[in-house]
Amino acid sequence: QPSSSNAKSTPKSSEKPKIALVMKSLANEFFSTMADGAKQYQSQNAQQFELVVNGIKDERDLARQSAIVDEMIAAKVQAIVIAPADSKALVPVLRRAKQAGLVVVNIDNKLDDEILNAESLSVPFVGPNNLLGAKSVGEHLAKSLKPGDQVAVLEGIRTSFNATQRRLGFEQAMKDAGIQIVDSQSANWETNQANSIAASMLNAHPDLKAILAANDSMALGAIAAIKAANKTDTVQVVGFDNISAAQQAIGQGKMLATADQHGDQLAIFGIQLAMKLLQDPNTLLEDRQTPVDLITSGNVAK
Amino acid sequence: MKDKAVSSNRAIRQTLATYGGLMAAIVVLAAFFGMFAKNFLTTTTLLTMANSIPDVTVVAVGMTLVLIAGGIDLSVGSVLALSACLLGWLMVDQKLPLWLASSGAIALGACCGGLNGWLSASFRIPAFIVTLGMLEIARGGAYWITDSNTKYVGSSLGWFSDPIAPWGVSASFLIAVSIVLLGQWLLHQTVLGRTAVAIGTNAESVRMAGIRTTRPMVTLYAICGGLCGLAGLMQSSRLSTVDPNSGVGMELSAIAACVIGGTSLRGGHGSVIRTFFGVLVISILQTGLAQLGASDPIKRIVTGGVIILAVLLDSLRKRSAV
Amino acid sequence: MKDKAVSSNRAIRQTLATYGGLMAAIVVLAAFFGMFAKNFLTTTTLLTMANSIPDVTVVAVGMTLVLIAGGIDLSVGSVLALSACLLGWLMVDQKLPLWLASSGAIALGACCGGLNGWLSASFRIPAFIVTLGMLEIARGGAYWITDSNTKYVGSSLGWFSDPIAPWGVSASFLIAVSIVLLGQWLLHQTVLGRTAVAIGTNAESVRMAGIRTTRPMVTLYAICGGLCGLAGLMQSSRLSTVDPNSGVGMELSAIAACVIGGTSLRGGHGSVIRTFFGVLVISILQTGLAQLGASDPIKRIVTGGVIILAVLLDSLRKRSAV
Amino acid sequence: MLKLDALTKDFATRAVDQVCLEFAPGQVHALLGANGAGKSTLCKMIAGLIQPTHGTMVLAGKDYSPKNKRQAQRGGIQLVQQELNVLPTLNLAENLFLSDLPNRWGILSRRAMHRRASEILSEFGLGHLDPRCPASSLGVGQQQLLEIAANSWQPTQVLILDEPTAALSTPESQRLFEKIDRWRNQGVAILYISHRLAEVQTLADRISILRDGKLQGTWPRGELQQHDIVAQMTMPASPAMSASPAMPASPAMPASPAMPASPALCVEQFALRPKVRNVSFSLRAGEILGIAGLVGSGRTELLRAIFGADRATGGSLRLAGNVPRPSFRSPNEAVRAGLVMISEDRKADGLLLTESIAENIQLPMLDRPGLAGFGLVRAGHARRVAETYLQDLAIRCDSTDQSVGTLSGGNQQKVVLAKWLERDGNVFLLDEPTRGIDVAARERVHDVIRKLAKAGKGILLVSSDLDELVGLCDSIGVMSNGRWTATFSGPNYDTQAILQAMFAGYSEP
Ligand SMILES: Nc1ncnc2c1ncn2[C@@H]1O[C@H](COP(=O)(O)OP(=O)(O)OP(=O)(O)O)[C@@H](O)[C@H]1O
Ligand SMILES: Nc1ncnc2c1ncn2[C@@H]1O[C@H](COP(=O)(O)OP(=O)(O)OP(=O)(O)O)[C@@H](O)[C@H]1O
Ligand SMILES: [Mg+2]
Ligand SMILES: [Mg+2]
Repeated sequence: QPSSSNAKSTPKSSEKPKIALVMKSLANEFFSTMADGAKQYQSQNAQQFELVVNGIKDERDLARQSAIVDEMIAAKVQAIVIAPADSKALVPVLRRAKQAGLVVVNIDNKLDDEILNAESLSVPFVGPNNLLGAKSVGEHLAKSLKPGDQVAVLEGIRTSFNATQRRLGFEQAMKDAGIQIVDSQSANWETNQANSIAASMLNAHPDLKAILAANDSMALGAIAAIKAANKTDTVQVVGFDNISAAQQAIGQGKMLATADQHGDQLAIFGIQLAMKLLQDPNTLLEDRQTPVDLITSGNVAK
Repeated sequence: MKDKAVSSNRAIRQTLATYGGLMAAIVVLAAFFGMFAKNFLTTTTLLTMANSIPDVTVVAVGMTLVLIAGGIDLSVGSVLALSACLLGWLMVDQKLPLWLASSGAIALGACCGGLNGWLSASFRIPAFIVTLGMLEIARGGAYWITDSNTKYVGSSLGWFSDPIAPWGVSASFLIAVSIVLLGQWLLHQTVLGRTAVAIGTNAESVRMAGIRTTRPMVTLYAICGGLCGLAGLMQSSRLSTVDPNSGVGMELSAIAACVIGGTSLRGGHGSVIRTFFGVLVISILQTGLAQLGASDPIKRIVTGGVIILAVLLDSLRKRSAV
Repeated sequence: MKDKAVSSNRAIRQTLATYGGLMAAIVVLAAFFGMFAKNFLTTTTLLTMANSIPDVTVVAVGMTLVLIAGGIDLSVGSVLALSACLLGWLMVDQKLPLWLASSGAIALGACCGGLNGWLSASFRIPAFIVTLGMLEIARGGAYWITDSNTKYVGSSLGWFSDPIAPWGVSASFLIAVSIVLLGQWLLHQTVLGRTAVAIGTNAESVRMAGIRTTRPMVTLYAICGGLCGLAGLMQSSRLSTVDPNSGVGMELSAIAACVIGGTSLRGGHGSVIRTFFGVLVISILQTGLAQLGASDPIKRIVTGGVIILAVLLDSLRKRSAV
Repeated sequence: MLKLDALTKDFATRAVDQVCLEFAPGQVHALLGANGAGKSTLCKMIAGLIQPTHGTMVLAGKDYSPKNKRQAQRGGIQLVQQELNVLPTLNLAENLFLSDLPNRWGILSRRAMHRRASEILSEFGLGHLDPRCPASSLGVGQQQLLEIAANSWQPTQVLILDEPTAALSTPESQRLFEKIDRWRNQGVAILYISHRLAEVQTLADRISILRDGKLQGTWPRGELQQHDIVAQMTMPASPAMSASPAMPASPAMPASPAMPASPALCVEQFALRPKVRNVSFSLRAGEILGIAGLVGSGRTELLRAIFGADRATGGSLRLAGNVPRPSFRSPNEAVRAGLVMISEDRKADGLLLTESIAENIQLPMLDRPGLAGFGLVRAGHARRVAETYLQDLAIRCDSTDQSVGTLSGGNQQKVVLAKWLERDGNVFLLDEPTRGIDVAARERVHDVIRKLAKAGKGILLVSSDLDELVGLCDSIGVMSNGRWTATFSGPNYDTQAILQAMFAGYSEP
């Protein structure tokens, strides 16, 4: 069993520990910010640990992400900080990692408690609450709308946990404000798809007052669709993630609000927790919620 | 000798034989969505659709040319992204004027395409592999240029995709349509086009006839790449954004448009105009389903079914006509 | 008449000629990563790799058969997902025993494949379109069955992908290897295999020889679909989860493995064993780059470059050998 | 003009061996040899399609070593290949001018091109065709003419014709000979390859003979008799040929006088519009029925329709002892009903060019239950079967594993024959079965056909070689413009009347 042979090789205090940061996708600004943050932190603390950063091509490729975890086990890293692409499918491989004596920290997207129990595994989580974040964005939007107004939602990839959380957050906020969601479709996180779907939504529902996008890339697509339909003044857009292009759009008044999960800090929190666990394996495993901030024209970085 | 009347009659019949099946498919689809989706058969919707297809159309034209010559280009989506990213970088970070930046982007696309063509034609490596490699490389390049960030380019490109006042269609759309016509003309009236058909039919025979095949192949791939660059420009202008992730999976939709239009993957057969009809079929389907607000599983299943059905009907009709 | 020695010598030379180029590519890659990535050339890494390739391998075997017969199957990834989702539903929601559920999943895959084959062969619709349609339909079906959720199936499937005690490789891996061998045998020793090669070489000659072409095509596609089902089983067992998004983009990696292994997209040529080497090339590359922790742009660019290079070298070597 | 010095080409074995030859302007130089002797290989080297292993060529006093066909063309050397290279998706004009499409800045000058194409086509007897129609609508004979036209309309110094008449019938060949005469008078050096000795003897100024790649010698016109030539081509010959019993002493021995009366195949009012119109005939078991006709007369289409390769548009057929039935829907049905068809275009629908000889011979057997047990192929068995045909038909090759595409043209044709002989049936439809087969082997094939007839098979034989039909058939039907215009019964035929009947259909409305 590989686990037993590996268990021996866990932290030798003489050697710098090697930490693997496994992310969903490096192709996305949110995650590249996260990776950059982690790398910067590592270069500031170069004598304390080594860092390997890996992501997958496509956020949906669970098999590849799970293989990466396996490969990291084989590469004999001491800790894995992971932003799982799926809250269920990654649990078994993380159990293997733990059995191999690795420290595992979960960031960004919380692993499913039920499955963790089923696999009798406990993994500390560091990350934001997407539902609350989306809700606060929605509430901000609701302030500029009247009850009974029509809005539409652009969802992320349906299977993704974050996509569901954000959709639920939007829905709760709209329900609380008595605003009607007339259409809700998935644009798979993509700008171009969001653009064509938003255009269709605008055509199908001429009275639409706002579009809530589950990430900023889709929000940008929606903004372009609104502009093409000549409805810039009547239809508002909110997003999520606070990518730089969205900041510009907010600055120019084309977008109402977005949410900042402090991606660059997220990985650092995860790494710090992993370091703490490596130094003292008996640290209490406690989830840590990171802040989600509402970004509007009032506080957007210029 | 009933001359004119007969010949115009024949021309109409021939046009119907060539485009009839696809046109019927388009009409049926449009009628269906017109009935069930709110506000589908309105000018706004049609114009929205027209203004959203230029990029795919232009890429599909390039793909048709390559397919007819017996090649394939999987890298279209990535090259589109790479060109767009270069455009963004040149405009935003280097502050180059628009015309220079866009020529740069199109030229980069043409280079990527030309490289594809050169590698596959002169070393006889399957185009599938070369362009798959280019798919990865160009995507990597796009991430590298933009540092994986979406970049907002603002409205300096906007005129390109803004509706032109009296008609409501954008410059992009008009350009795309002229490229379709130009592509059809290239295919039928130029040496390059006929050579492409010949190579796609039987490259070995063409080589035996003493004709160089590398140069035309490089040219065709370069045209395809250049068109991807142009499509990148169109997309960036429409979205006011350059996005290193744009065009993911576009190779499949472009090839699908070509094949729906009757272009053979084995080369030698195809028509650019029919490819355009293929693009229309796909885009009506997508827009219609989005306006219906269909759920994702249903969207998928219907799209798949209709694509098969359209080609099935076209092939049955052709068989019964012969 | 120096008999034995000469003939065994020739056999070795022939094996080298067939597999030499790919084996060299694999060795070079492994040596490179062994040098630069710590812990790459360890049993653990190799076993990890071995246990992560069974699904791709099995799919690539099916793809090879279809490609050799002149077809193509773009729906492999979706069919994999659909089968896996059915498996999950049967096991978790219907509480069927494992063997029944997995037979059901594999059978569903085979049906999807058979449908692909039947539509494309008997109505002469391009396989590209039929399977593209199936790609959408099967994916839609997968979402529909699972309601777009991943489903945890627990460890009842685990034995399938858990390392077997003394060797450290999983049952999946052993099954995948036997399927590779079986596939090669099928291709060379059975009527179906020879018919597939013949159809891929010249379908018209086969038809004129009085041989039916529809039935073998349906069988081949069904085999491919069934193998996708099996791959779905393997993947679900490895992840303890069924995921309606699994296998996205798998068609490209499977075809890439085939083409790296020398299978022609125009049909008639190919070898299952060489496809397996193709799978190895890709997987070593992926693992090595991951262990190096290369950045995403670099990963992309290197992957693309190496894929092209591997095929380029193989083709140069072959040319110089002839 | 062109001089070859010790020209040699090695494949797995040596195909052309130290050949020294000289071609003079204004002369027709015939090159003869058995199938696989190396004629086509020699031509390909001269035309730059392949490079010699060693040896040199001198063209008009200068060293000449073309790297590709383009260079050869620049040197004034043109080759009409034995295999058809017409591109079906292009139209006739484009096929004609493919290597040099008339254009201005890359844009085709269509009108000029079509005008010029019409002229050239009519020079080669294809004047009735529209240069804008796709080449896919041509039959093999017409394709052959197109191919000749495409490679010879430009002025040349050396013109190589590799079996140009193999798919042409007598009148078309005659027209080609006139053309050759004209070239000769213009001072073109012509290298002419054919297996039809009669035409060689009337046409050639000099005759060279190749055997196993070695030049046997060159003789001026009239010095060699037919049997001398055959002897030079084959005498100590390849072991395969000398091993089997000698060629039949008396070639023309029309079949047994007493015909069994039972019909093997009756065809009623068969039609495949617009190429075949209301054809009816009946074929007795044991009978060899020949079909003569011009290129494009619809013989191939008739056979294809009977075989179910194309769906007939009307008519019925009746097989021995059965009730009349509509035409077959697929070749598969036809084969299972006991029909067998050797098709005309071996490259397009006869062979699997990249597959081995054994594989090709085995092909029609693949779905025959019992022969391939439990769905497994028996490679050893297939190879043994193939080997017996290597002997019987004198197929020249390295081994049964050689891929068919690398065989010489005549040997490819023999593989097609072997494949169907192995499959066997009651009615044989043979479309140009001896196309490209050398004199000696042709006798062998004729013997095989006679043997089949003796065994009670019905044989429908389409051939463009009237002599072959006359020597072999019990009766000859003539097709003209898609109609069955006459039937003659043997053994003594009036060839003049047959030729007349070949034209009959075109004068009618
Ligand atoms: N590419 C090749 N690879 C291997 N062997 C070849 C190749 N091309 C030709 N040969 C061999 O060279 C020999 C000569 O072939 P060639 O085509 O020159 O014969 P030929 O005299 O033209 O015969 P035919 O009268 O049948 O046309 C044959 O034995 C053939 O098998
Ligand atoms: N695929 C096709 N589609 C349409 N027309 C065809 C096709 N193939 C052949 N034809 C036409 O059928 C006619 C007969 O062709 P072909 O030359 O093969 O006749 P044939 O009697 O067999 O003569 P030969 O055997 O001497 O070539 C020609 O006029 C040709 O134009
Ligand atoms: Mg020859
Ligand atoms: Mg014929």
